[in-house]
Amino acid sequence: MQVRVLFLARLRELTGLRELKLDMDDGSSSALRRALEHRFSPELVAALFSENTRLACNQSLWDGHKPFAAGDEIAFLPPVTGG
Amino acid sequence: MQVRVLFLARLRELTGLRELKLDMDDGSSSALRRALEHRFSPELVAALFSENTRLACNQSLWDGHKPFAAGDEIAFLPPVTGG
Amino acid sequence: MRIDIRVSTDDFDLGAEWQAQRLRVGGLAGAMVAFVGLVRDRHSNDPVQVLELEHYPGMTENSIENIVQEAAARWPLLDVVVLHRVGRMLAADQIVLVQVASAHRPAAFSACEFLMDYLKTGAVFWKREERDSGVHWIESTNDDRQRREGWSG
Amino acid sequence: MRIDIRVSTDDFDLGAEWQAQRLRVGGLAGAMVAFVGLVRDRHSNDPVQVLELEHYPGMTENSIENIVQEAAARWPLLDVVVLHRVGRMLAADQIVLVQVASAHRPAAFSACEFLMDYLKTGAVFWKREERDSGVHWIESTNDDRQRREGWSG
Repeated sequence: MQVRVLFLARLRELTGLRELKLDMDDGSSSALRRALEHRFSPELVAALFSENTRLACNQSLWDGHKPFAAGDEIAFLPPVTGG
Repeated sequence: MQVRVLFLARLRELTGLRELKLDMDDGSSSALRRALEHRFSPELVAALFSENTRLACNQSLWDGHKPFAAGDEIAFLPPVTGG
Repeated sequence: MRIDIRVSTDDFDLGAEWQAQRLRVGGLAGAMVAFVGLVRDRHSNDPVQVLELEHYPGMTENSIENIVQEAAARWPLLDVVVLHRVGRMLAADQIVLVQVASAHRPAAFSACEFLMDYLKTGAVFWKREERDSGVHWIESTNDDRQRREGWSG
Repeated sequence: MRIDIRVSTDDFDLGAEWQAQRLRVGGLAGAMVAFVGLVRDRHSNDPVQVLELEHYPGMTENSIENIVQEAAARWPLLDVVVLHRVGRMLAADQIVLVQVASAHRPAAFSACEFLMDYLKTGAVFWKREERDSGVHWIESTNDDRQRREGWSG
């Protein structure tokens, strides 16, 4: 299955990419991580999955459990601040 | 000694007067009250000296002790609210 | 700190006041807060036709100055504007503007709210409402006084 | 209740927003509060040249909508406007406007402050400052998070 992965703000700078199409074995977060490990260094993947990062799926915060589906828009969000 | 006495807001309506020149025997608040009793009914004087009323002397809140002096501007202030 | 206090029968233009304060504070301010009090068209369910605001010229301005100085002693403020109208007003008219600029948001919010709580209870104004039910002099409410007491201690 | 949320690279005109909200609420509102956040020319003592604000279109607007709905559930509000800029800004530029109208002053103040505390910690934006000392991504501060937690419970 293929998903779109977005990197926002500092994570965009870190990966050098705004967006990426990614093939995953299945809809699990471990499959997402494996797919990213094919593409990026272990340090960069660790940064993407650091405890500060939140994931969004189709523009809602991802709950950490719901399986991803083909065509999903998965976004890596560093800590936010507005105002 | 003569002072100017001002009645503000509801107290102006009550007395029917905005301002009044008043002769006092001395600078005490009891002399002020006596002078007003010559002019107004006991009910009205009681209303002027009710616990809700504050007195100002020369546009500062009167502390309840400082003697009044000739030429002072004494104001009777009903409860305030701004904003 | 710059303080501007005006008591007037004239209406005010918030956009102009805001722009002027913004120019004065330049890049020092991270936060500006404005409060405007307006004449409501009812008091509980009693329709209001006219609000008449009375003051004691001289003493009123001094009472506001004291309130602003107290705020300035509590928070690091850059610029404070207090405009208070007097005279005859109708529903939806503007009564008061408190506008505060500070480097940071918490000071700007707290000072603006503090100023309003003190204006409600400590500034020398009197309000007279002409309502369907008759003419009423307004006093600060218990809630106003409790809010004011919340700032002490 | 009317809610207006806009995220834009364009600057906003507080005077016009205020006037429009005032006309919408008419004689129902006794209180209007506006907060504007501005780009400060320094971060501590480190001069700031540029603030760049980034968002995630769609998700950002939804995150603000959720915050406003939470405020509306807590206080009786008549009208809420949240304008948030994105893109490149310079010192003294306006970043955000939160403008709240309510029948009464406590609700208007509380809701406006609540909205700002939540925007600081929960809205989907990222800030990047170009300073004398280099480029810095900004996170919400401990103080911001504590202020937000102060609203719960």
